[in-house]
Formats: sequence, structure tokens, C-alpha cells
Amino acid sequence: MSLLTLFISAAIVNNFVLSQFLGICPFVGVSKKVDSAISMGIAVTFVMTITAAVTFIINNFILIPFELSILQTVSFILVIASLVQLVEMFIKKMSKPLYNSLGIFLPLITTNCAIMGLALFAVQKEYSFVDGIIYAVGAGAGFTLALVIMAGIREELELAKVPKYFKGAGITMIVAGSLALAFMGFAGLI
Amino acid sequence: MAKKSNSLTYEVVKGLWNENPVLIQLLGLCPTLAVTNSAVNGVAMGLATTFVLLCSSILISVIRKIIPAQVRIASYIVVIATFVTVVDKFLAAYTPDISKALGAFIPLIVVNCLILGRQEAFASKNNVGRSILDGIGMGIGFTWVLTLLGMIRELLGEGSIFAISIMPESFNTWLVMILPPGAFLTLGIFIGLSNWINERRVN
Amino acid sequence: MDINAILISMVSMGGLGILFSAGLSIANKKLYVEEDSRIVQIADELPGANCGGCGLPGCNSFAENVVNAKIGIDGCPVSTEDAVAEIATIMGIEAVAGEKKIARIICRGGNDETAKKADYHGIQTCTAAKLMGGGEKLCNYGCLGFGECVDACPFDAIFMTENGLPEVIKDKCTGCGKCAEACPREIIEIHPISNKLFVLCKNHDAPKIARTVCTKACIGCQICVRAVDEGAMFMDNHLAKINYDVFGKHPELPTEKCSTKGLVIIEHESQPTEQISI
Amino acid sequence: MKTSAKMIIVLTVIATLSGGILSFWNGITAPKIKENRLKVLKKAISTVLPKYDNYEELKLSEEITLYIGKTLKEETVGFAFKAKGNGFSPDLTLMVGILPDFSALTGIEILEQTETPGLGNKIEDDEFREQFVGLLMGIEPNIAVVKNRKPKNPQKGIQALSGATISSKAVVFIIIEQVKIVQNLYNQKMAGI
Repeated sequence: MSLLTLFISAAIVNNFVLSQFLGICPFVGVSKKVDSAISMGIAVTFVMTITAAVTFIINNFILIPFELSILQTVSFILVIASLVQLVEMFIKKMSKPLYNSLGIFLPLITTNCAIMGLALFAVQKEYSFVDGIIYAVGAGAGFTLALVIMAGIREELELAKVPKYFKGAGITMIVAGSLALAFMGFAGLI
Repeated sequence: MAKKSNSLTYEVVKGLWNENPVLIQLLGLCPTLAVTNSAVNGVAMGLATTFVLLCSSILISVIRKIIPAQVRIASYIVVIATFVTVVDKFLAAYTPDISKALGAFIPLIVVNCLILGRQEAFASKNNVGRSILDGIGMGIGFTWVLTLLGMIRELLGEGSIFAISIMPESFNTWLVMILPPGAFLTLGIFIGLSNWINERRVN
Repeated sequence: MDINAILISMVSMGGLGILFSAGLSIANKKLYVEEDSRIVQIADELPGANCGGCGLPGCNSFAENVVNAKIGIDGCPVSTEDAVAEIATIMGIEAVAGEKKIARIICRGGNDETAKKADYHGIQTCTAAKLMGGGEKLCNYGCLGFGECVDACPFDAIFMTENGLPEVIKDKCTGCGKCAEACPREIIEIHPISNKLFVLCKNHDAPKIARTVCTKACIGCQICVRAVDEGAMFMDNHLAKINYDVFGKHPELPTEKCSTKGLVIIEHESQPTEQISI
Repeated sequence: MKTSAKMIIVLTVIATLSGGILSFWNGITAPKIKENRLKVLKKAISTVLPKYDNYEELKLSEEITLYIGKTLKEETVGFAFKAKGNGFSPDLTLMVGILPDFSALTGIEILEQTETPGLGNKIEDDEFREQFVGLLMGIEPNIAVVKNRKPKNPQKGIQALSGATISSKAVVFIIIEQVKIVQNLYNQKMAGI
């Protein structure tokens, strides 16, 4: 699978949010405004790339040599949680404005299914180091794409006369449903 | 919400409806959408999550005093991950077909926002007894929503419930119900419905 | 189950644990940003729903603002009384019981009171109606009646009556001010609940026009301003206004003198608690 | 100093304990899991190969193992091996059975697939899989995938599933590719001994 097809398949064809159902919690929570969606997307892509690199190292140099695949889940999530906390502290120290726009989302990322999903799929599909990174960047791009489209639509929704009971999460789900339908059109592209 | 004043029964009941994890708090949506293409999967995922939620609530509410603040999230997550792997291996060993059906979504219970959410919001602030009740309430609340969602999607998507075919042969199945869009639409309508029911109940 | 497999896995997990906890503790020391520890304590007291009712993006920023005293400790409309008390103890100031604020509708120009100058079929929101020549009603200061405030209220504490005027459900309203923001004519004001006396009109037209525009408008006859002592009330371009900090102490109320009953004590008017479904 | 020491101790203790519990639990469940996997493998091989009594494993390369079905009289009945590839959606895994001389297929079984439910996943139906029994291999031109009518010569073509041409073609393409690879690996192995 050439890198480009890998990127496109991760970003669009098998979009992490719309066809694999990963990362729905931030998808509903953060997609109120386009700028917060973009910074959330960047934060997620950034953490995904580091996670892909670190989990590849841990998996291939610690877990497989010692047949510890049972520790896969535990070690990965420990890595992700600590990494996110380190990144948050780092950003908080280095630049306050970046922290204000980006940092508040970082605690949300720890419980983000997309990151853990990415780590597990990369291991399941036995991607090499470079493939893993491209897969992570593609998945991050797909996540950001879905989030930004959703944020754009939801900004319009503010003005629309949404029926009272569907306001908020209900209408978001239905709009996400139609988005998933659209993304299904990409199936078979790769 | 005041922490002390809730009576014990309220702790359990609140998870079922008025603080239902999926419909009201919008937690744990990833497995809710992904796995409920059949009722059996819904039940299995619900019970697996409840087991993990219960065990981790108990353990975390016991050790909450000794965990320093900076390592709080990391240690909670390691505890949850341990229980998840236990469940994952248990299912793979004793019920292989369910494990195959649920596939990658069992390890993803670790990052299920519901569990870490409850630990942060509740188990880390209350004693063991209350956390158990809260865990049971939230778990059952999560399970019945998943099962109902699974039933509806299976009924419309394959014309059967728990693999017993119900719909007449003439009914051509709504393929979309099994696919991702169906999941989003059904959950959206579910949330709308529950808001409406809440509205009627209030006045 | 062989022991050394268990040992290997314990050692490797332990190694990872040490690696990351050491990293975190070093980071904790080196990257320590002096942050007021009270922020974390206050954040724990708050409901954590990040609803934005206090006008700030989320509970952490509310806690931060409370600590550097940019916002009152009762700024969070949704938190309970004992949470406010708890925050006060953290902040070390005595808890001035945050008086419950609620929204008040400063207009009584419903469909019965004002005549219609047009039949509006455009976009059914107040902002749109206001842009299109000031909506349906004759009065260009009064309520437009398309319920944008009802949509904006996150607590469903406001509803439209048949008479085309919004009405606030006292015990549901948390005074978050979302409806006041949403109303393009600023008809809705947020007042402490103990404040009972209002001039329920926003009309600045001259007396002759005001009288034709709406039966309950303040026509600017100044009887009330002359009836109370100096400074309690004042005229602002044909509209009587109350100076609350002075007026609050004044027992004698000139409501019966008002020619169009624009000056009203809210208490008599029964605030409905059950909601008529529209 | 106290808090950071406490931090290190707490997290390491929790991590080590969880490592211990998990590998202890792994000790209990690993044999069961291996057993289940073996059962699935056995079932797949038995559906793919003609009647046989036991099978041996021959490791051709890092990922490819050849399962050789033998009767009691040590007479090889056929070979079976796994084939992986992408169908309409990724990760399509099959078990392929073939005569010892690699001339014709003896049957196929779909191990894992995520094709579109209701359309692509019909490749698992017996009616579609039966067509592969007796399919000739190594012929030019390759196997014809025919739409909505029976192929002229059932040994040279299969009828694609209606509405799932991509999946049907993918199955055929994966098999042809894998047969070529396994064939020359097998020949190298045989030449090597």
C-alpha cells in the first residue's frame, strides 16, 4: 500500500469518526465553533503522531520480544495518558496563548477513543514505523476534517429553527448521520 | 449537584434515567454507535462495560486517598485498563463468538469516556458504598440503552431480534440501519425522544 | 503459568511506570507554572458542566477569574448555595449570599395591547423581524414576539403566552442572562428577585404617539417622577426610569397615579409556575 | 521532594501490580484462547480440503504456513494456506484449499471480512463459495468474473455476486496472487531439500 493510498484511506475512506466511530465524545463536545474545532484537530493530530511513534517502539522493542502482548492495552494507555499530561505541562509552560487556545482540550484527549483506536489498529495491521506515522497523520487529518465540517454546520444550526427536543446533541447526531452517508460514498476508492 | 445529600436509592436510580450516561450525559458514545448493530452485541458490550465500571469504581474509591494529584489520571487509567484486559481475555477464552463480534471495541472500553468520567466525577469523591451503587446504576443505564438501540437496529436492519427473525419475509431490510449512518440517526432520534419524555415528565 | 513470564511482565510494566512517573515528577518540578492552588479547589466545587452560564468558557476559567477577583463568587448561576459558600471559604471572604437573580420582561405590549402595522411572513426570529422594518407591531421599542429569548434559554424557564409576550417561570430561571443577550430590543433585564417595582415599558415616543401605539405604554406624563421625592425617578426622553439604589429605600409607591398603569409592582401579577405548552 | 517521591512510588506500584495480575490472568486464559483459535483453524481447513485425517504444518516463510492434509496412508490430499488482501473495504482474509499439484482449487473459506453488510458480506454464502471448487489455476487468461449469468465453463470463471462485483473480483484476485506466491515458495522449498 503506497503511503498516499494509506493516507487517503485513513483520512477519508475509513474516516475515524464517521465510519469507524472513534472519537465521538470530542466530536459532539468540541464542534461548536470552527476555530476551537481546528485547534482540537491539530492537538489530536499532534498527539496521534507521537503516540504512533512511541507505541510502535514499545510494541516492537518491549512487548513482542518478551511475548507480553497481553500488556498491549495497559502499556499503550499509560503512554498516552502520560504523554498528554507532559505535552499539556510543556505547552502551559512554554506559551500561555497557545495553551489558552489548545491546552484546554488536552485533558479531553486522554479519554479520546480515536487515539487508543489508532494505536491498536496500527499494531493489528502490523504497520512499519513510517506507515504508522502516515496512518496517524491521515487519521488525524480525517478527524480534523470531520470535526471542522461538523463545526461549520453547527454554526449554521444556531440560527436554524431546530425542534426544541433535538437541540444540541440530537441534531448533531442526525447531521453526523448524513455526513456518514456522504463519507460512505468514498468506500471502495482505495 | 450536592454530593452528600443524595439518598442511596437515588444514586442507583439516577443512572437509569435522569442522569443516563448515554442519553443525558453523552458519555460512551463510541461503543454505543459502533457495536449496536445487533442486540446481542449491545447486551455483551453493556455488561462488559458495567463489569469494568463496577470493579474500577470499587478499587479507585478505595485507593483514592493515596494517589497524588499529578498522577491521578494516569493511575486511574492503568487500573481501568487492567480490568478491561481481564474482560477482553475472558471473553476471548470462554465466549469466542461474542469476542469476534465485538472485536476491537472491547479494548476501547478503556478510553470509554463514561468510565473515566465516572471515576473523575464520582468515585474519586465518594466512599466505596456509594461508588458501587453509582457504578451499578450507570452500568445498567448504559446497558439498557445499548440493548434497545441494538434491538431496533437489528430489527430494521436484518428483520430479527437476538437472531430470531420476526419481520415477515416480505419486509426488505433497511440496510442503512446496520451501516454507520443508521447508528447516528437512531441515536439522534433516541436523544430527541428522551428530551421530549423528560419535558413531559417535568410538568 | 510460569513464574518468570509474570516476573518479566511485572518488571516491564514497573519500568514503564517508573519512566513515566519520573518524567511527570521532573516535569512537575521544572515546568511548574505558579498557579493559584485555589483554582483547582474552586473548580472541584463547580458543577463542571462547562455550560457557559457565567459567560466564561468553562468552569476552569470561571475558577481562574474568581481567584483573580474578576467575577463574583456567585457568578455561576447553576451551582448550589452550599457550593457558593464553599468557594467563599476557599477565597477567605464571608459569603455574601448571592441573591437569586431572575429575568424580567420590561414590556407589556402583547397582541391585545398594540395594533399590528404589518403582517410579517419572513424568517420567524426576532432579529430578522427587527431588521425588516421593526416587525409587526406598531411600537418600534416593544417586544417583537418571535421567541428568540425562548430559544436562547438553556433552562427552559421562559415561554411565549398566547398574547405574544414572553413570560419567565420564576423558580426555573437561574438569571444566566442568555435571554437578555438574545433579545434584539433588550426588553429583558436581569434583576435580583427582591426587586419588585418596574416601569414595564421601553417606549421613548412622544406622549401623543405613545398613546396611539400601545394601550399600556409609558406616555411620559411625568406624574410618577413628581410624586416621589427627588432623584428616585427620572425622565429619559419621554420614558420614566427608576433609580434603584435611591428608590429602594422609599416606602411610598405612586403606582395608582400612573395614567396607563405602566408603573407596576410585579408581586400582584401572579407568576405562573406551570407552563402552557404552545 | 515528598510529593514527587510519592508520585513515583504510587504509579510504579500500580503499574507493576497490574503487570503481575495481567500475566497471571494470561496464564489462565492463553491456553483456552489458543484452543479456540485452533478449533477455528481446523474447521476452516476441513471445509477447504477434501476428506483428510490429519494435517501437518510446513512453514514456507515468515508469514505463510502451508497446511498439508494427509490421509492415514500418508497420501497428501491437498494444501491449504491463508490469503490476505483488500476487498471493497480493507482486511479480507481467506483460507484457500488446492490440489497438491496446484492445478485446481478444492475450496475456499472466508475467515475475516468487513465488506458492506447485505451486499459484500454475501461472499460468505456457500452458494458463492461452491463455485471455487474445481476452479483451474495457472491458466491464461485468468479466471473470468462474469456478471448476472452463469460462466460458459464453470472451471474457468465464476458468477459475481449481484451488487458486489468489487468484492467478488477481489476474492478471485487475492486467490490467484497467493497461489502464485505459495507455489514458487513451495517449489523452492522442495528444490532446497
